Amino acid sequence: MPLTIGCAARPGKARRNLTGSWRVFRPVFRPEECTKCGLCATVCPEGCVIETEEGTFIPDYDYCKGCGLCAEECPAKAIEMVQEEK
Amino acid sequence: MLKITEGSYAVAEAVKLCRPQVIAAYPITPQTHIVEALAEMVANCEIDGEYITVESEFSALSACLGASAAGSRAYSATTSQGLALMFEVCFNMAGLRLPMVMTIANRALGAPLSIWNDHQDTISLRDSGWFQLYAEDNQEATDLHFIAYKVSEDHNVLLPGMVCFDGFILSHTYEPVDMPVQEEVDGYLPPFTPYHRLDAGDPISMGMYATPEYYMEFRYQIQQAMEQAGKTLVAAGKEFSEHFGRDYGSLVEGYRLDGADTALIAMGSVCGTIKDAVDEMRDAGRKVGLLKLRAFRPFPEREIVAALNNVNTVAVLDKNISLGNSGAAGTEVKAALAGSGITVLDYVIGLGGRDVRKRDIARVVDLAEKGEGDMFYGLRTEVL
Amino acid sequence: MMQVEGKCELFEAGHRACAGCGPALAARLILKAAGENTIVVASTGCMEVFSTPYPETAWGVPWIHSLFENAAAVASGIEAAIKQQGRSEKVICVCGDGATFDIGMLCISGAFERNHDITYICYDNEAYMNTGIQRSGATPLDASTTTSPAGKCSLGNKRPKKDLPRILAAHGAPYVATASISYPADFVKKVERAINTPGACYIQVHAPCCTGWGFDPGQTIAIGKLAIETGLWVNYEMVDGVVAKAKKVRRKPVEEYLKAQKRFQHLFKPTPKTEEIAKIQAMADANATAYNIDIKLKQERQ
Amino acid sequence: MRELRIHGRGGQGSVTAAELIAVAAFESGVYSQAFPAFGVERRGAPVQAFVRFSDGRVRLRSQIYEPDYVIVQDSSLIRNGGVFDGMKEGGIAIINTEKPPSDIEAPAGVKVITIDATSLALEVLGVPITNTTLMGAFAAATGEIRMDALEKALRERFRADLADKNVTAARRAFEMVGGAA
Repeated sequence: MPLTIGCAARPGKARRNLTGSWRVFRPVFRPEECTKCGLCATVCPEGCVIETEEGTFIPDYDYCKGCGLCAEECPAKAIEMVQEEK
Repeated sequence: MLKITEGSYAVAEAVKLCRPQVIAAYPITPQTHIVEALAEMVANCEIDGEYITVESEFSALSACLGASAAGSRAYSATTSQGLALMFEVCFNMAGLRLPMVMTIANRALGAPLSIWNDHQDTISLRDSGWFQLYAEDNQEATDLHFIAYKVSEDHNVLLPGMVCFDGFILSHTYEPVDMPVQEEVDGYLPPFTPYHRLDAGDPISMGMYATPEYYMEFRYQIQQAMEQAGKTLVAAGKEFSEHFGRDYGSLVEGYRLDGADTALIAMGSVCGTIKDAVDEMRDAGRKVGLLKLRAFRPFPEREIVAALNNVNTVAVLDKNISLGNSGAAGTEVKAALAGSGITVLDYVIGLGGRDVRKRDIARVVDLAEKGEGDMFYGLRTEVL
Repeated sequence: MMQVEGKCELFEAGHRACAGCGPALAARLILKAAGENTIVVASTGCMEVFSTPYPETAWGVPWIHSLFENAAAVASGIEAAIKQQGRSEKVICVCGDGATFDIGMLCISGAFERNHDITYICYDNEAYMNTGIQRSGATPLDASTTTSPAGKCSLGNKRPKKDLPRILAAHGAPYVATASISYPADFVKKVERAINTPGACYIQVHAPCCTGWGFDPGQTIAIGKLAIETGLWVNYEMVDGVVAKAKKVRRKPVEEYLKAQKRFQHLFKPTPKTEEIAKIQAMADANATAYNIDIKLKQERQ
Repeated sequence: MRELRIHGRGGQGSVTAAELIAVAAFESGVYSQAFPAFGVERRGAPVQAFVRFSDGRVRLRSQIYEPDYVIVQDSSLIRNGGVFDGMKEGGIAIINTEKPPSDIEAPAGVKVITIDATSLALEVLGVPITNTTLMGAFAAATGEIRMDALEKALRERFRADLADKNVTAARRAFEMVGGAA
């Protein structure tokens, strides 16, 4: 692809970079315990926690870096961090 | 219409005719008359634009950068220390490929402090990616603004440009200038159409960082744009002559070079003095001519080689010194003429406002013909 | 509860911030508040680097980065241009504390004095994180950084944080606020208020940096909360130079905040620096008095 | 090409005089060029300004060392020396003084014209600002600028009431010197 003049770019290209590969711990969401408060989505620095049709939440593992903020902040303790590989 | 006016006011009038939308400038001697005149024009609604009274030259150029990125025609003017303070923004703006025009009322750089003319300020920014045009008189200073905007905003160029005219020597001189009217300028210079701009309707990220995988290619792109600027300057200069009758269709201008054995090379207002000196020397039977460099960036290497193919000796007058080497134009002309058999000698002259007279030009020619050069000309040895 | 828009983030996933990055969360929240009709001007810094390696921009709105220290001046030019063109976009600077407190002060002072219609948001992670955690004018007293290291003769950073909100309020800024990423709804509300207030407005958002401060990435929100709960960071608003509202807390001792971060460990190990900790406690107490943040129990009032 | 050098003191309007003479010369049908000796001089310090007159565009940019004409705004400047430096044979020096030309020690071949511009300026303008008066004297003594062109230049520069006074001062000087010349 030819370079853009002036080192400019249109939106959407960051998503090529799948930061899920950075993850060592994976958040496991337990929808049955979810109170649908949405705090997990709000505090996610990646913006990769997605609301489901049921109103509960799932992480987008393509981008989730496994920081654990969602698990830490979940008032219902419905998210658990588990090691990716043992 | 031919009218007599101060150089600074002529430039301000030319800028007004270019319909700038955002002006950001900080006062500095000898540029002040330009920005004062523009502020007055904005205050009287003669310019339909914003005048930002910034707190430094650094912010002046930064604000112009923002305005250009948002799609407005931007303008600033400065000199010397002010230009030095803009250093970082100059490189950045060229790299972002944002067009604008800035007038430089050329002045020496301190220390020692000097408010007087030489070209050290703009020469020190020759590598910044701005094209640089140097005016011989206030007519040329006026006209080059119309041409500079046209070239800067051309989508094949997209580089900012400096119109350089000598501080005090031109900026504070009253002389007749043929000032075009608005309709004529509008017929030559179309409104600014940005290549891309900051616009919520069509978002874009500007000024990203480039890893080693990309950086060189971006710099190569700028180099190509600068080469294109040379071609576009010629085309825009020719088109200018069709509109206004004054010809700027070359990056250089030869004066009485036919049959010349010795050619002087110079930039800016000293070229006027040189022309008078050349006439006197020609009258005395000496085969001398002048090659004026109107553009220093892009460097008109091909034009120089073509114009000088019949001379034996070239004397380059540099109102600057690349400390540790020699004058900038001298170095580059030597490189351009390498292998031609032409002797090229460099003379650092007129620094910090030292007056250059016709007799100085004649002495330089004497020295060049004796093969003496690569020196500071006119040093007061009694104080050394 | 804030609206959740997982699928149409204006600050997109794929950026290269550290896991648990406070500033990345700040960027997301800023764009949530500001929306699409926004132009962002960035300074050089951590956020710029993690969000815009060519060509992978994370920004869904028009975004420009020029230099480290000139965002406020670039924004001045953009604001003038869009005003001249009759456009409606809001111009927001998003810059780190180094770019704001230190190298960019000249441009910021000029822009605020001229009162351009811009909102300047400083994401304050209290040091130069992009270059490897060097101190800035926003680094708190006694924080150990790579240029203010704790050592045999040093307790870390020698001076308290510069009071930039008051400096900018003194410029005549119509709206100045401090916020924290740990209170997202409050931050979002303040951003909305600032961008809808004509003139130059300033928000300083506390954005903990797990890498630079030395805590576990999952603790970013908790650390930010502790800063507020100890009184070392106060969330307040200033309208036309007058403090209008400050968040009240039941204060905890400053040790709870300091102990949780590696940058303050030298205050506790090998031996507790009681006197020094008392100085920091006194700063929190002074904040509590100045901003009247203490929630008083009924018995105490009697 | 003819060249004029104006000697004055900071605050006496030497630069304005050069500009207005250049404007008047241009209005009189010649190419002209005016510029100050660029400096940082403050009020009271000796200053110089220059004008060139030519049938074609003026290209020369150096300062003026061999003038055809000299205007001395204040005869006290003579004792500092230099006001007559380089003057051409047959040159004209216009000096503001009460003294007659015979009292001025000028180089041989230089025609000296004296005028008490200070008294005239005080009488007409009410202030001892002599530059417009000396412009009138210059017009009469040299013929480089026409009086009507000078009047036009003065009216473009000054607002109405001030313009009237300055035109009167210039015209009175023009007549005095014209009568003497």
